[in-house]
Amino acid sequence: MKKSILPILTVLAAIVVIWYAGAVWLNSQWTYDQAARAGVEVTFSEMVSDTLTQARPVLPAPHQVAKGLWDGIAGQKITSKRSLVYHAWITFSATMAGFGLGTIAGILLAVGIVHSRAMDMSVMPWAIASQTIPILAIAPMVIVVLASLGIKGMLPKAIIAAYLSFFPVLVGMVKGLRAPDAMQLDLLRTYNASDAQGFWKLRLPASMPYLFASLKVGIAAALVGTIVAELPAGATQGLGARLLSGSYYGQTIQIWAALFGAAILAALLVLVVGVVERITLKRKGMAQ
Amino acid sequence: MSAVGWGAIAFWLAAWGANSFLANRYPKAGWVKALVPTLFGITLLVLWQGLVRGLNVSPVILPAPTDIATAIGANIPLLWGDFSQTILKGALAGYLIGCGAAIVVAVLVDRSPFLQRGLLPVGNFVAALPIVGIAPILVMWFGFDWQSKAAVVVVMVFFPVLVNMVAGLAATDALSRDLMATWSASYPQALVKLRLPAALPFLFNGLKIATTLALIGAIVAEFFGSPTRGMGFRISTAVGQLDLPLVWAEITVAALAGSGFYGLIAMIEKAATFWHPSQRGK
Amino acid sequence: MRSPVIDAKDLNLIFETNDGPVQALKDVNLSIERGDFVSFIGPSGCGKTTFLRCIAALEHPTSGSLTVNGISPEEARKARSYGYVFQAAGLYPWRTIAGNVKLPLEIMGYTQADQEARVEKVLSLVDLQGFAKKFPWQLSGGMQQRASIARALAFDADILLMDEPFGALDEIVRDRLNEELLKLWATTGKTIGFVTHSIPEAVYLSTKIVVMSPRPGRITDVIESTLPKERPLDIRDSAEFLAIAHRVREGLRAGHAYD
Amino acid sequence: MRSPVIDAKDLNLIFETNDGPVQALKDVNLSIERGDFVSFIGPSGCGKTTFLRCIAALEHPTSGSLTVNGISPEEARKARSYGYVFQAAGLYPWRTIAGNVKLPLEIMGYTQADQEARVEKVLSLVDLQGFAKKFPWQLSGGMQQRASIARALAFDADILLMDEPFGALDEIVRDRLNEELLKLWATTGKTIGFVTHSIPEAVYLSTKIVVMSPRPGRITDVIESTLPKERPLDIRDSAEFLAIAHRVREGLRAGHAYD
Amino acid sequence: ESVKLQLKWVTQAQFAGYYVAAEKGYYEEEGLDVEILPGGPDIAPEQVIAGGGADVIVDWMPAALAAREKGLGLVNIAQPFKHSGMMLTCLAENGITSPEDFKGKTLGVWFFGNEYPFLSWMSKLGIPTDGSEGGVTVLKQGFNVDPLLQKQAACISTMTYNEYWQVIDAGISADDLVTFKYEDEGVATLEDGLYVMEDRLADPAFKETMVKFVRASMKGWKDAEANPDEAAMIVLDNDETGAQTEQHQKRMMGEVAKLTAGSNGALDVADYERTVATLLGGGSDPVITQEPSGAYTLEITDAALQ
Ligand SMILES: Nc1ncnc2c1ncn2[C@@H]1O[C@H](COP(=O)(O)OP(=O)(O)OP(=O)(O)O)[C@@H](O)[C@H]1O
Ligand SMILES: Nc1ncnc2c1ncn2[C@@H]1O[C@H](COP(=O)(O)OP(=O)(O)OP(=O)(O)O)[C@@H](O)[C@H]1O
Ligand SMILES: Cc1ncc(C[n+]2csc(CCO)c2C)c(N)n1
Ligand SMILES: [Mg+2]
Ligand SMILES: [Mg+2]
Repeated sequence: MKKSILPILTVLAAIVVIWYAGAVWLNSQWTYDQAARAGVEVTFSEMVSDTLTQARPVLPAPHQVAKGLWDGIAGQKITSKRSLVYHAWITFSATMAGFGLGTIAGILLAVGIVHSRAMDMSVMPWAIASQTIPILAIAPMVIVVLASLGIKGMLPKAIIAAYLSFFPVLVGMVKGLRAPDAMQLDLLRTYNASDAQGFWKLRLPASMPYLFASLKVGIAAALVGTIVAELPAGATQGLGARLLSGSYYGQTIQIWAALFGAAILAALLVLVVGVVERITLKRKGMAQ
Repeated sequence: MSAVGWGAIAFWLAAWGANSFLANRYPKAGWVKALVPTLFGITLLVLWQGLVRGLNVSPVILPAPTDIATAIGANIPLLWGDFSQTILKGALAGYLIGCGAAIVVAVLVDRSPFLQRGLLPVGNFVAALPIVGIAPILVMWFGFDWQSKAAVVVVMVFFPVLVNMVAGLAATDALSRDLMATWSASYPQALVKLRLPAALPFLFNGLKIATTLALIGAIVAEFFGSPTRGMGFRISTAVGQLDLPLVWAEITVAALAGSGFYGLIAMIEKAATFWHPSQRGK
Repeated sequence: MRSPVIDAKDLNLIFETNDGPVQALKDVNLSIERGDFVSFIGPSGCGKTTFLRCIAALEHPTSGSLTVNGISPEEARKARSYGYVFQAAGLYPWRTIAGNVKLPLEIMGYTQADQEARVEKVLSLVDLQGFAKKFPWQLSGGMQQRASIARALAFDADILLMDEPFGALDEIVRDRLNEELLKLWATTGKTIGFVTHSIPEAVYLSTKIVVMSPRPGRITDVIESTLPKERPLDIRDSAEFLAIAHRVREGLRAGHAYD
Repeated sequence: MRSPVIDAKDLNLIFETNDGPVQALKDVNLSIERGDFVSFIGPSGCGKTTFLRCIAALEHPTSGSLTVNGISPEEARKARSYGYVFQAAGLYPWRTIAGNVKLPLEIMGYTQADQEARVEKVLSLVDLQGFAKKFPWQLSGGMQQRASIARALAFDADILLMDEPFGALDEIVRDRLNEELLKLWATTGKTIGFVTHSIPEAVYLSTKIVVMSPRPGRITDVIESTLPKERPLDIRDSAEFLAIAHRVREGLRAGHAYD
Repeated sequence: ESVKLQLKWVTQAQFAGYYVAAEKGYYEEEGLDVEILPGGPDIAPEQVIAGGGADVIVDWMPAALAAREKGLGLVNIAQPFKHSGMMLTCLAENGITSPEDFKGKTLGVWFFGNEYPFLSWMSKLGIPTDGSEGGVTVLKQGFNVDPLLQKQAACISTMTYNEYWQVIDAGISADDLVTFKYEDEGVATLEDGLYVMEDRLADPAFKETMVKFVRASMKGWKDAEANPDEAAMIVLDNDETGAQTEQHQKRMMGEVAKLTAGSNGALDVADYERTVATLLGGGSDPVITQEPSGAYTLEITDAALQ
């Protein structure tokens, strides 16, 4: 852990430098346009300082985003509607519910596909097709339909999150469950192990590396799904709604703050999966 | 439960039974491999049609498959124009750039422990920025046309491919690595001769997931600003006009294109990783 | 006459490869009685493993008939008749050594206490007492092989199929395990199919020695041993022993094209 | 006196495991001269593989010093001094047999024509001519092992390290490959480290036999062979041969706790 | 009695009347339990009501009439907005002074059912929008005014009460802008009205509920008009995203009040007919192809306002 700090800081520093340069570059046009409209000349240093303090920059400077984040996180009570923590919590709970649903669905389908030839042949192409349906297009319809059935609140969001997250889990698990080599499978056949035993004792443990790679993608996908679902869910609470209203009012800094809030959340979630992975693999003796 | 419901369940069970029978009876035959998913699909469509008609679902909520088919037939040139705008330009360009970048970054990251520790967490973080937040920004930066859609796709496919590729590069067994060490293979040699081949099964995992993500990304990005063509544009406009058959016609095109794209990658995978137990077993 | 446990008639097996077909078994006829200890010996690639795999229903002959206890190998497998030691150890990397040995016991539903007791017994049989909690990759090659032997001995299978089980062991351990195996065979009356490359080992252990030759894989000689059932280690210096060994060596030599 | 190629002084290696430390090598002292053929023999788990791995810089001793050609094993490895045959075949599944054998040649930058020629030569040396285009999983265990031997012989390494290379081969092939190996050694003057469980094999091949014993792994005897460099197969019936073999067997027996 | 009201857009002062009515208990006085569902960029209120997710929706008349032609029986029961707030806002520096100058320029347009007034206007002007010679290039405008600020479009769609002020807030003075109000161009169409499903109006109980609902809503609107700052604060309290600012909502309320000012809630049939004429006059590709019938009823407002 300690060894990672220096590299991370280095990379971060590099990013911040590039970011500032980008902010100056992207925001300068507005500065010059405004000066032209006002009929004044700006010097280079005036231009730089202006680009880093605009109210609605094309690319907000790092310190502006940091301030936006800080205001959103620490600037208010976490129960306030203006608190990013509050919105992140709403998004997080739907994400976890969706991730849980999606993971279970993905694993169950993968198990079915690996064990039943009929499922392998028929489900996989349609699972793929299902993912090519643009979710943002049908999310509002899903929400409308579910709302008319009286399902509201977290569940519709979770369902959409699950819809996005089950697929990476499915693909990874199908691969993983098929990863045991011929000899490992033959061994079980000599024992006449049942399919269930083959699953628990061989296929599942052998699929662990694939599963975790997929879970990392899956949990990020669940978060995206939740945020997508928050857009049309009546745009009320959650980071998605926050992003949307930021966009709607052209508050670039607020968008970026919400965006970073979401990314921090995603990074934390992926990190947690990584920790679980390390613990599991270690316990299973697979991390050498 | 209504008669429609029971009918639907009975139909489903019958169709599934027929499929199981075919799949188990003729596991190897080529025609079964095509027939079974088709039958399954037809089953879904018939159920859909039956339920929509039987339960009198409003066409502005969910149109019946026959309505969708009619809409497809009536709008071929429109659908083709949208397809080439969104998929041939936006999605494909983004996919190639995004996957390429992810593979290169995975290799770089794998090469340097420093970058691995520094870039991977930060990379994870950046790549985890939700698409709906990035799309408006990228539209602002790259303009309304397909370039901004490609940029969204790049951002979307990058993370899954990166994660899988990094896992794949780490997936060699100790004995294989020791062999390389005894020959004192240079890093690029070990990479090309051992780690890349060993990473392929994982990489293809990522590439397959990325195909569907690329499509979603390109379509969804059009919701945030676009010229007046493209599948995402058409979908959002048609929803606003309550022209749901057209919406589903676009979705059908997307699903067909996505399945075809996925199938293509799966075929390449089969050829490239024939030696992996998951491919040999079948 | 007793009915044979394993009965192969005109067995043929052909592998289709990218590079044309390979005839792994050609017209194999063999019958093995209950309680036989049959060794298979032959140059590498002559089909020993393939034949063992056919018996265990892991491979399906292209033609010919094969019965085990009068039923098909498939059915015999379902009845859990086999203990199989593969040529490579094939331990599951995510299980400890004890966990690996316990695996078949869990699958066959032995009680918890029985599992523990058996694991302990077989691990000490192969001299791996102290290594129960290690993972496979923490063991030397020979230790892994012994663990895989222990795994096959842990449960009570009628038919024990062993593919070069002692290949990676030194003479002393090998002698000891040979004795242990004979003891086990004598007390349990199991039928044993045993692949080895060591002529003395084959002669010392077997009631029947099957000599095979490659390309295509076929049986060239079947030698019924005339040695008594009771076999001290020094029987290996007897004239009878040497005579059998000589015959095996000749058969083996004949199978080598380049001699 | 010539300076030693491999020189180990007070070598210790301890593996840390989930289950406490394991002393794999304890106070190992050994020096090997250029052109020596050194066999390592000992019960399984005594550290033979570990010692070979230390020489090849695949494992790092916990304490003590080890030099190869006067430089560190690491540097020697960088100089491509080693040909290593591992205990398991370790063929890459995505390459054909020919492709596997060619791999080190590609890495070391041999010309295309040279590669082809060498692959063909070593494949016929191990009698796998017809199998060049097969994939590893289509070969029998012994054939895989031979392919891995071919791979290590394909290029010109000063030091050949072989970990039970002939374990899965029958007597006849083994004899032939023993002869081939001696021929190769005589003509090239390579230094060879060779792990085997066969006492006759060790005596027949070696100029020096190292007997090891386990827990902790240490060297219990180093026997300098008095046999001439020229060794026909029937030298194995000579009194001198049997005397050396007897000494090795005694050393081995002493290393077994349960004897 | 519970009523679900689906808004056309997110919580903002554009819908202040309903929030005020809810907050001040006007609905409660009528014995109604009203749930206000905020909308968003992908919520089609017509779809929500068709799916039974709402009892009454706020919608623009062009979209409602188009839906009606598609077979979804929407009926206008009240029209709190008298005037249209939509306009096209251009940067003066692009040299646009009259609609004649649009040709060859790029214009930002809102789609998702909001494009009808624009399309009618263009076809009235005879300017093609399909990218052909002598026409305009149309962009599907996203959420905000960036295309104008980034100079990706010469003109963009704005509402008098909202986006226009965002352009001003961004730092562009009103003098640098040229605006074209749809109302001034003679192509105004009716905006935020209340719509319900035709079949449900057959039920007298539902009618009764709607009468109460419209009455309370209009009370809310008139209250909001009279106390704009207070209304803005009520909207702010109801914004669950926490993103709205007080300054922006107060100003929006001021502008919205100008649009609602002339209406007591009852639909002015002349306005309706003007809207229909505009939509029918859409040249080769009109928004609606035939005179709608039964698309509004005055019964509810008549009962509510006596
Ligand atoms: N990676 C490892 N982690 C922990 N312990 C190990 C590891 N590798 C080897 N050992 C232990 O070190 C000891 C020596 O192992 P080594 O592989 O050198 O034995 P060996 O002499 O080659 O035996 P064999 O003849 O069975 O191959 C054994 O007790 C083994 O358990
Ligand atoms: N899966 C397979 N596909 C194709 N050919 C195969 C396959 N398995 C075995 N063979 C071929 O069948 C022949 C017999 O192989 P088998 O493994 O039975 O030999 P073996 O007698 O066990 O040899 P060894 O002593 O080396 O283990 C060999 O030529 C081998 O190449
Ligand atoms: C996708 C999209 N559609 C519409 C608007 C603009 N808008 C905001 S409020 C309003 C009136 C509806 O009540 C309109 C048309 C937008 N910004 N983005
Ligand atoms: Mg074999
Ligand atoms: Mg070893």
